[in-house]
Formats: sequence, C-alpha cells, structure tokens
Amino acid sequence: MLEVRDLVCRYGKVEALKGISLSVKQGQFVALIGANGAGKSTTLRAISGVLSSAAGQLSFEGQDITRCSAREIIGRGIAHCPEGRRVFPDMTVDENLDMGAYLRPDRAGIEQDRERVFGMFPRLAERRQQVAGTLSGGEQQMLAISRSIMSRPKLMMFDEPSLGLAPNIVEQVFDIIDNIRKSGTTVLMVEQNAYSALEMCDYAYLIEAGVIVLSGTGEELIDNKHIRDAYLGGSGH
Amino acid sequence: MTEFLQHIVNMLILGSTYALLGIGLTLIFGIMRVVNFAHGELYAFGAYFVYFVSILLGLNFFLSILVAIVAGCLLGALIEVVLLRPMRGADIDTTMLIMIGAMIVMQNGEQYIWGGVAKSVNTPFPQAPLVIGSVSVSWLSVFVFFASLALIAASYLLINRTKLGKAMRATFQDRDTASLMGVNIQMIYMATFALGSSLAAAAGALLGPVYVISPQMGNIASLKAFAIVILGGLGSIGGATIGGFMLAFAEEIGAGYISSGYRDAMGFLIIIAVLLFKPTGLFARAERIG
Amino acid sequence: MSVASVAKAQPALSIEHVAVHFGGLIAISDMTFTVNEGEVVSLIGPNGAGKTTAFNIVTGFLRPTKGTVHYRGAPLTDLKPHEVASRGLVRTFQRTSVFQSVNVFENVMIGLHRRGRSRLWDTLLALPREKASERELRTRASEILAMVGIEHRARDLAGSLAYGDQRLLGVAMALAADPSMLLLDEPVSGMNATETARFMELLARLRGLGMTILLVEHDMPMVMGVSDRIVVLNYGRIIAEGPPAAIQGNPEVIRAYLGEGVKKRARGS
Amino acid sequence: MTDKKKFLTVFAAAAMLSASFATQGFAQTIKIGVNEPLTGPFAASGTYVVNGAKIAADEINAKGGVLGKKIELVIEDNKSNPTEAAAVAEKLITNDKVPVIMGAWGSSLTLAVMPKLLEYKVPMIVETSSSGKITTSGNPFIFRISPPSSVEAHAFKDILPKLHIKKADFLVINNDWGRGAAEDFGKVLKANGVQVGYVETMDQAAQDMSAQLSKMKSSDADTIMVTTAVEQLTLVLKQAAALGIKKQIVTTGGSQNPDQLIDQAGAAANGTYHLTTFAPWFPDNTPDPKATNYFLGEWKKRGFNFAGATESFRGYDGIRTIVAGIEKAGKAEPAAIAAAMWDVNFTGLNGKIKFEKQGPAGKESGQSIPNVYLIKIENGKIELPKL
Amino acid sequence: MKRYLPWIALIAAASIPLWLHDPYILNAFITTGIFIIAAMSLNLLLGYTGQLNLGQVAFFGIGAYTSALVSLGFDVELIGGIRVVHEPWPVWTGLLIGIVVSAFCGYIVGKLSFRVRGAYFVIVTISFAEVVRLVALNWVELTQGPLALTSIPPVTLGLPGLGYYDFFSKQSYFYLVLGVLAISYIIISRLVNSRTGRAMVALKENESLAVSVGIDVTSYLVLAAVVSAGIAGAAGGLYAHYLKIIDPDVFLFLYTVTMVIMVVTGGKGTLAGPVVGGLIFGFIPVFSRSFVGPELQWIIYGVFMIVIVFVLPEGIVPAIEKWFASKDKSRMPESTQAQVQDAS
Repeated sequence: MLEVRDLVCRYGKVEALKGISLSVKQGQFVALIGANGAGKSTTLRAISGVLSSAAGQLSFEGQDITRCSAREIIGRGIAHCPEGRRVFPDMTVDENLDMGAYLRPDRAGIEQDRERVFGMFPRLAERRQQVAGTLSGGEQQMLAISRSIMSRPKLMMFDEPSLGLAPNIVEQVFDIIDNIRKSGTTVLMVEQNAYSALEMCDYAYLIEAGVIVLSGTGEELIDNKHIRDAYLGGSGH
Repeated sequence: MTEFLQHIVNMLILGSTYALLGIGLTLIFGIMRVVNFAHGELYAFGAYFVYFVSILLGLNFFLSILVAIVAGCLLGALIEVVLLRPMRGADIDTTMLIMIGAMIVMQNGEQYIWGGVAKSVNTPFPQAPLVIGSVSVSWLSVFVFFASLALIAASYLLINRTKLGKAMRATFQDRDTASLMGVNIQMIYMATFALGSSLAAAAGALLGPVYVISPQMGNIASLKAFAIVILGGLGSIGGATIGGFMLAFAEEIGAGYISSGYRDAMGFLIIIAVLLFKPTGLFARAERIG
Repeated sequence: MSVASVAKAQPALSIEHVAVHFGGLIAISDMTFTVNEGEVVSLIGPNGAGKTTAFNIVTGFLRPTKGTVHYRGAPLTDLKPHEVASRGLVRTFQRTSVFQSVNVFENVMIGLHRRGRSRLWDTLLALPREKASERELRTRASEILAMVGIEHRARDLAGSLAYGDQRLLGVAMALAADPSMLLLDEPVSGMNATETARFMELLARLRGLGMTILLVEHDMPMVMGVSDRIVVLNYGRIIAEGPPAAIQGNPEVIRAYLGEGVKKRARGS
Repeated sequence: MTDKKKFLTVFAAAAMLSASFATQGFAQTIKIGVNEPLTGPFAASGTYVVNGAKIAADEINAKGGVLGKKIELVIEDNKSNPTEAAAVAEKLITNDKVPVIMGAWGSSLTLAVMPKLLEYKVPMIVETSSSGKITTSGNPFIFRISPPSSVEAHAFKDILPKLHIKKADFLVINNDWGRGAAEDFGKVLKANGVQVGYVETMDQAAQDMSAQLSKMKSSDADTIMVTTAVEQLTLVLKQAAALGIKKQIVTTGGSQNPDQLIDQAGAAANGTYHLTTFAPWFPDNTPDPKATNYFLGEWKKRGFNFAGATESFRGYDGIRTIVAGIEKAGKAEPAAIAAAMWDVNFTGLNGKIKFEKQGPAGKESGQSIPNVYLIKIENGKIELPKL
Repeated sequence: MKRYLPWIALIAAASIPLWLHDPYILNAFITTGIFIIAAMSLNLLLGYTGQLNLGQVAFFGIGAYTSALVSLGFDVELIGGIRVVHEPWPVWTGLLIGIVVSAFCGYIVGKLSFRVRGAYFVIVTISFAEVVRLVALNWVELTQGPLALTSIPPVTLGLPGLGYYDFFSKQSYFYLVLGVLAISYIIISRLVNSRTGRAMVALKENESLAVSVGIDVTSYLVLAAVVSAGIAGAAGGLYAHYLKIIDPDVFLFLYTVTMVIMVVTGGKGTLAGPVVGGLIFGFIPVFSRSFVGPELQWIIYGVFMIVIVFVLPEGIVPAIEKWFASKDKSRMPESTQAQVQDAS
C-alpha cells in the first residue's frame, strides 16, 4: 500500500534520514521504533508531505506521491496524527473534528463519522463545545486521533501517541489504535515505547540515526537485544 | 447629563466604524503577520468606489456599497498575490516596507485619478436628524451604525461558523497542523487579506458618505486601526471590536471633558498604558510557547 | 579555565524540592538532586520527562512553582538568566546554540562578553584600555577555538559549519563565558559517531580541568561513557539515580524507556 | 523577470504622462516661480491656486506679456511639507533663476521659505497664508495679498453688531490659521462686549468633530465661530446639523468655498454666515466687475468647477500682482521687483492691491488689505445678507 | 581596501562644495545628509539590535525643538504657577542640550518600551511619537504650537570673548552636516565593532543564547536606544537650525518612513547601508522632479522602493558585498579577517 524507497531528508545541514526504505501493506499494523532523534517523526512528516524529501521515492496504492503537497496526500487517504497532539487549542472539540474532515464534501458522511467518533470517545461527546486547549492531555490525544479518523483515511499514521501521557491513559490510547486497525484501517505508528509497539504490530522497523538497522515481525524483534541497546546504550555499541 | 448622553451616542456610532476598521487589520496581522500600512488606502479605495459607482455611474446607493465591498475584496486578493506572495517568509519589516510602498503608490494614485478636491456622496437619507429626547443623530449615522454592526456580526459568523473561517483560525493557531488537515495555506492567506481588505473597503464605503472623500483619508484610518488592534490584542476579532469602542470612548470623553487638542492623544496614551501593563493587549490570550 | 580544584563530594549545585506547573500541567512534580564539584552528572529520561524544564529552572529561564536552587551555597531562584551566567553557570541549547550569521571567531568573541573590561567611553574614544581588552579577548578566543578543535573554521559563518562543529562551537561559546559549571543540553544529538567520539574526548579534557558538568543527552553510549552519575527523570520525578552500570540494569529505567508489554509481556525483562 | 517587465512598463507610462506636466521653456521669457502644495494634505487648494495662476499668465501673455516678453510660470510641488517648500524655493531661485516667486500656500510652508528669500534676496508674493508672523518677522521680501486674521477680525468689527451675538464658542483647526483666528476674533469680540465661551480645536486630519460639537451643543453660547478649510467645514456643518445644533454659525478665513459647502453639506449649510474676501456670485458687486467676469469665464471655459473659483482667485491675483511689480520695476531682476512692489497699486478681484508696511522698521514686509464680505447661505443659495 | 572606503567616501564628499556650485543640489545634499544621520540612528536600533522603532522621528523632533528653544529662549508657566524663564543661549549649546535631552528621552522610552517586543514595540513607538507630536502642537506657550518656532538662529561655534564662527553659508553648513555625519558614523562603527556591538548582534540573532553567556539584554537595548536617540536628536538640531523654522510637522510619520526606507533599502545592519539608501532616496525626488508630475514623483518613489525590496530584500550594500565576495572568492568581510589574523 505504502512504499518508501531510499528516502533522504535534511534539516538545513543535518541529514536526518539517510536513505530509509520501508513498506506498509494493506491492513497491516507497522511500527517504527527507535530512540529519540533517530528520525522517526521525520519519516512521517516526509510521507505526509509537510516536509519535502531531498531524495528517494514515496508511493501510495501504486501511485507516486513523492512530490505531492500535504493537501493532496491527505486527499489520497493518508492521515497524520502529529506528535504532541497539536489540537487547535482555541477551537472547540466539534470544530477540531470539522478540521479533520476539511477536504470531505459529504455532509451526511461527516455527521455519521462524528457520531461514530463520539461513540468511541464518550468523553469527547460530553465536551463537544469546550475549547480543545482546556482538555486534559489524554482527552487531547483522543481528540487528535478522532480528528484523523474524520478524514476517513485508508492509512493512519500516529506519531508518538503515548508521549507525555500517564501510564493508564497510554494503555487506553493503545487500545484505541488497536481497535482502529481491527476496523480495517492500515496503521503506521511511530513510538518510543518500544515493547508496547512491538507487541501490537504486525511488522516493525528499528531506526537508528536515520538508518533502518533492523526489521521483522513484532515477535521477532521483541526479544532482540539490539532493541534495548538502541535505547539504553549497551556494550555492543 | 444631556451632553454625556450625546457623547455616548456619538461614541457608539464612531466605535462601530472603528471596530470594522480594526477587525480587518487584526485578521491580516494575526494570520499573516503582515503589518498592513495599506489598510487605510483600502478604506479610501472603498470610499472612492462608492463615489464612483453611486455618483458617476448613478447606481443605487446601497448597491454601490455592496459593489465597493466586493471591489475591495478583489483588490485585496490582487495585492496579496502580486506583492505579498512572492515575499512569503521574508521578515516582518520587509513586508511592512512593501506595504508602505503600496500605500504611497495607492494614495498618490487616488490623487492622480480623482484630484485633491474632496468628494462627497449624497445619500437617500433625510437631512433632518433623528431626535430622541435631548439626543440627536443623523439618519445616515444610524444606518452606518447598524450596517457596521451587521458587518461585524457577519465577519464574526464567517470566522466562527464557516469552513473557510475555521480554516483561517486553524492556520492562525497552528499552521503546520492545519496543512496536515488539507488546508491550502496559500489560499487562506489570500482569503485573509481579501477579507481584511473588504472590511476596510466596507468601512470606507460606509464612512465616505458620512465624511468627505479625499486622498488623505487613509492616513488617519490606518493610524486609528493600529491603535484599535493594539488595544484589543493582535488577532482577536472580539478584542478589535471592543478596542474600537474603547478608542471611540476615550476620544469622545477626552475631547468632551479634557481637551480637544489632546483628543487623538487619548487613544495613544491608553495604548502605551495598556502595553506597559498588559503587553499582549487587553483581550488576547498569551501566545503559546512552541 | 578558572575552575578551582575543590575537593570532590562537595555539592556545587543543589536542587531541592523543585516543582514546575504550567497552568494545570505538571512538568516537574518534585525534584531533588545535587551535582558535586568536578563531577559529570547526566540527566536522562524519555521525551517529555522534564529534563529541559529542569535546565531552564537552573539557568533562570523559568521560575519554579515550588522549591529552591542553590549554586555554591547561594540561591539562584530569583536571578535573571544573565545573572545566573555571571555566577559561573553556563548552558548550551538543544538546537541552535550558535549565532548563525556571525562567523565562528565572532561567536566566541560574543561568548567572551563577560570577560571584556572596556567601558562605553573606552569604546567610543578608542582608548588604550579598549584596545588592550580587545587584544586579550582575541587571544582568548583563539585559545578556546583551539581547545575545542575548530580553529581552522574561525573565519567561516557559524551557519555554514557542519552540525557537529556547530555543537562544538556552542560549547566553545559556553566555555568563553568563563563557567565553573557547564550545563549541556543534548550536545551530541545529530552528531555522527566520529563527531560524538571527538566530543567525548573534549568532555574528558574539560573534566580533567576540574569543570563541573550537568548533561542532558539521549545518546546512551555517550552518557554511559562520560558520566560519574546518572539521574533518571520520568513524568517529572526522579525514578533512579546512580552510576551508569546500575542505571543500565535498573528495571524501572528500562520500563520508562521501552515501556512494558501491556498484555502479553510480563513485568521486567 | 515578469515583475521587472511590469515595472518597466509602469516607468514608461510614467515618462509618457510626464510630458503633459513638463513646462515648455523658450528663451525670451520672464520666469515666475510658483511654490504650491500639489500633493499631500493641501493638494486640493494648492491646485486651485495654480489653476488661477495659469489663467492670469495666459491672459497676460495673450495681451503681449510684460516688458515685451512672455511670462513663464515655473510650477513646483512643495508636497505640503516645509522641508520641501524650502528646497523648492532654492531650486526655483538658483536653478530656474526666477526673479520672483508666488507661494507657498500655508503658513508653515511659507515660513520655511522665508529664510531662502533673505538669503537670495528674492521677493515672494504670499497668496494664502494668514499667520501674523509672516509679515512681522522682518523679512523685506515678503508681500502678502491674503488677509491675516487680524485684518479680517478688524473688518468683522463693523458687521458684529448686526449679528446680535451675546456669547460665542470657537471651533478652529489646530494650526496657525485656526489658532490665530480664535485669538484675533476673540479679542475683537471681547472688545465689543461679546463673551467668549469654549475655544475648541480640531486636528487638521480629523473627520469626526461630534465630540467637540456635543460639548458646544450644551453650552449657553448663541454662536459658533468656525475656522477651517472647506472639507472640514463641510463635516462640521453636517455633524452640527446631525446633533441638532441650532445656533448661529459664522465662519472666518475666506477660503471656505461656499459652493462646495452647498454642494456637499446640503441643507446643513443653510443659515450659516461666512466671511469671505472674494464674492464671485455677485460679480457686479466686486471691486473690478470686468476682471471678475473675465476670470470666471476663463475658469468655466477650462472646465473647472465654479466652487474652486473662491480659492483660485488668489493665484490669479498673485500673478497679476507680480506682473504689475515687474512692469513697475522695468526689468525682471529680484531687487528691482522687490523695490517696485511698494509702488504696485491696482484693483484685484477682492479689492485694492497696495502694500502697507508691517514689521520692524527698516525691514518691513508688505501687506495688502483686501475687502471682507459677509455672505449667508440660504436655501442652497448664496446671499449678501441685508443686515 | 574596504577599510579605507569610508575615508575615501568622506574625502570625496568633502570635495563636493569645491566643484558643485548649484545651491539647489547642495541644499539637497545638506537635507539628505541630515536624514542620513537620522537613518543611521535608526539603523543602530533596527539593524544591530533588531528592534524596529517607528517613532524615531520623536527623537529627531525633540532634538530639533530643544535645540531651537535653548537658542531662542522661552518663558512658560508650569502647573502650579511655577514660571520658567530661559534666556537665549549660544546655538552650539542648544545642539548639545538637544542631543542630551533626546538621549534622555531615549533612555525613558527604552526602559519602558523594551518590555514588549515585535509588533507591540513598533506600535508603542508610533504611539510615543504621536503623543509627542500632539504635545508640541498643543503646548503653545512653549512650542508656539502650530504657529511654529521661527527665526531660529544659524549654528555658531565659539565662546564669548573669543569670537564666533557661524555656519550661515551653505558650504559651511554642508561641512557641519558632513562633520556630524562622520562623527555619528565613527560612534556607531566603534560601538558595533566592540564588545557592546557584539552583545547587540547577539541579542538580535538569538536572545536566549545571548543571555546564556551572561549578556544583560535590557541594558544593551537601552544603551542602543540612548545612543540612537542622541544621534537622531543631533540630526533634528541640524535640521532646525538649517531650516530656521520648525513646527509640529517635524513629527510627521512620513519622516520615520523616509528613514526606514533609507535603512532597509540600503541594507540594515551595515554601516554604509543608510548612507547608500539615503543618497538614493534623498535624490530620487530631486531627479524625478524635473521630468514627472507631482503625484507620479511619489508613485515612482513608492514603486522604486517596492522594486528594491523585491530584487534585493537584504538591501543594496549587502548585495554589493556579496557580489564582491563572490568575485574575490573569500567569503568573509575584511575586518573580521583582520581580527583573526591579529589573534593568531
């Protein structure tokens, strides 16, 4: 479904991605794990078109999307739920959801999805008219996820959904993502909480300093010592 | 007491038009970070356009106001595309300088086309004022007051209720995430500048007939608009509305009870005081970190 | 470097019961730790744990909601950032820690600000004191550049430097400000292996000079390699403290970093 | 690149348009400098004055010019800015070598030019400004044909009893003209037993005067004396009407342009009195009906609106005064013209133009005392009230 | 080579009155020179500390009024019936006091307004200038308000008993302006090439980083404001004594705009920028006057300004420097090379 080949990205002088290749198949849950600053978020930003890549190819459903704008990419069905939630703080919950459905013309469908989302997150339904900036961290994360759902994506990308959330909320968030995937949406998730991610995913890539160093199914990677070293620095480095 | 009531009525009418001027500027600054020195020229443009359409072409007065607003919108879009889009990402004083250049060109263009002699627009309103008790006000001013309120309400609804308005607010709050939602940021910039310009043109179209229309009218409008925006806090429509009424109040009271020579100083003194004690304006939330 | 060789184990920086709230958000709930004279301490923890907030508290960029910070016995809590710097605590920043459009040499000259002796009149009238002071500063600047090993790039714009060199320049500037204690915020992020190795060498040299160092860093091998002691933060509180070896094996730390299996996986690893 | 092209086109267009502005010079002419605001806040009035000056120049040239030569106006824009006014004077005198200047409209503009006149010893006819300082500061190259407020106020003394004023408030433009008028008229009023109430000012650019007017609405004065230019006066009258003020309004200054008032203020102008120095509505009552009719005819022929005539006559008279001076001098040289100005004596559109000495002895400036009329606007028409 | 450029320019400028006998052009040089000084003062704030002061004209006007009033004398009654009478003093003391008063106002404004940054700072400064203009307009007893201060004496140098030299002729005034311009240039160049200047550049580039190495940001901003206001005051004094009349129009926003145009088109943050920009925009009106009508002169002015900003957004001087640098293949300005050589 999504094919990334030899992706190179730069921030000014710094080469953040040094040629990343990965693929996500229809219906799959793929995790991208690695320590801070390894280039996980950059990969997602490049895919969603917020960041332009210096080299490499991106294709989605067989079509080349390397030079597409963010607007075109979301239009093709890739939603990006950004790191740090990034809800619109001065807009209400409802309005944030409206923004998620920004490119959709079908009013009826939007309302249907809104109800679906409120079904999934009753807490948000209660706070429909509250401005997002006043929600708690967990509620904001749920709003951010809901907002992505509102675009009816074929592929949803999550960037560090557990970041800054209390452990019990993290668990809830992972459950939600698991449900989204079970409902048929393909998922690509970036996560530093490696064990949780590996446990949930079908396939995972370990990224280190802008390079994919390891890949395999979640089961395969979960016991790999290299993972721990990548995070905590081990003797083998 | 009579005098005070009259001052209050004057303040409401003046304030409504000030608010209209301020809203346009605050939108442009808030979303685009452009210090728009040409704002007053769009105000003058609106006034001249009403003169042109209603007097020279002989169209209906109310219709010509609508035409002027649309023309202001188009001119704003044009300015954005030609002058601001190529300089996207330039620092704030560079774009400001461009707008100063546009101001000089537009103001002298007006004089070139229309000459320096002030123009006036006759309106279908009766000349005799509306008198309620001891308070007296012209019918035209009453119309301007309600038209301004309607436009303020309309822009409020546009920003808060429509898809475009939501996209504008989203862009203002978090540009990157807005583009992740599929918002076309370039288009939002153009729409913002066009909307701000059409509000300025609307203010000019409404006030031109109240006052007289001259090439210089934009200068004072720009200055007042800046004052209003600062009072209300940059980027806040509600703030600009209240700021407009506050400035009008300060001027009325200043001229009525303190000294007419310092009338215009009142607004600026309030601004200095506001900024020193509450640097983000009276009604803006503190800008978020990151 | 004007670092007095003070007997170890004497606390230089002590942070006591510091809490930071941003509105309703609790960035740091209750943090207490000390850094001794001449020690290299690393502050680690997952993203959002509150490390940079802690740095900002110490260096005066933020005021703590509760608690106190002392350096060499004097309270820092109410000082402005430049005043903290003149007490000898100098920090670097995560991302841009150099003046991009100024050349490398001038960057260090800016860093040397505190050591200049000339007054306004000296400058305006070009008095001998101005010249002497400037000459002295230039000599210093060259020495510092040589010390961090980027003297060959002195004439280049800081913004044109490779990332690793920019980080070195950031440290050079901090050193120029005459610190007795350095606070380095992710100094090797974005560096490649060779650059990191070079940086570790530099740290070792500074340490040899008796400099006290507090480090925030994600590069674990580097942290493990240079630290005397490691303090681990998670959710705004300290979850572990100790020498590198102990930290590496600490189950609490591993959980903080790698998370734990929600369903299938047993506790620990 | 496309931008560059676009701007080049604009430049080309600008150059072409400029042709219409260029003054055509020929060798055997006498140059007269004209230093007026053609852009900026005073552009409207400055342009009127220049148009009047052109009529005079064409009339004189049609009759064969002066001293056997045609006259040529060198018109420069002082941008309503004192620095520019001084620079323009410098340019006219040193570059264009004009022996005499007309200018510079407002008082601050004129005051800025005056040191240059002293420096180069070139005379200037002052056609508009009213500040007392202009003729009293000891500049012997100044000859003014417009009346300062004191002259006007003095003339007003005779009209005063007929207006039955008991107490008057003043609303004046906050510049030398307005403040001068408030002071001079205030003195005359007080000397004649009329009380003076509020003296309120309005900023030159102000468009909303309702605050000041609301204050006057509740005062016990029966008359409001207003001094300002026509644009602002229109606003004052409209806003006074809107506030329901039914007091007697008398305007001073002579440049209110009553026709524009009637046109733009409408019914709000009814019943107002205006002190003016030129009465084109009653050409037969003017001092020189023939000249008035010629001037008005030319003005109309050139397609200018009648309303402007009350301003442009000053330019017309200014140039005629200069030419009279040149004729008396017998040569187009600054010193000779300056000396000959004292001998000028002819009838202008608003009365006798003959200079009286004002200012410190030995370096007096010239001041001509024009007629002052009181007119009234009634039912959208201008009347000479029978008082 | 580049080191001697300012001196070459100064000598060239000094030769102007020797071969240029057109008083009008000389007059244009004098007024342009005065505005260049004012623009240089603005550049110190805008170019080196990054703070855009759109009320710079306030200091210009305060300098002009103070200098004029000191040399003309005044007699005012303050609130509470305190009467202040001042007898005329020699003009050069007026100029000096004008500089001091302007600088002091710069201190007050700096202390208060540097609490806000960016667009807010811009508006506070505009407001300040407007308030000062309205005071000048309405405090008639002191300033004569709109009636203007007239008969301002020309600048004279000297002491009682020792004789005077007065700068009455255009040539001598040209040299006076050139002298003040050169002194201002030297003051600014010494300042920006010193420890103080490095501190200013540091806080413009990255304020947090600057404070982290111990630079007290506010005090350097205030210092820059004081020096800048003082220089603007000097320009204002020169203006008053040259024009010999000032009225509240000296506070026109247009003058600040003129300064900003000169600085930004010339190249902010460069010593030569305001000089180059000032010469261009001081002389555009002089040249366009001869072939274009009044409104079109302004339109050309505005269009030219936009074109410069579009084509050379960093300004003319940086563009020229870059062009030379790319020819020389050496990327650094010579002054810094010299420093590095000195150091090693």
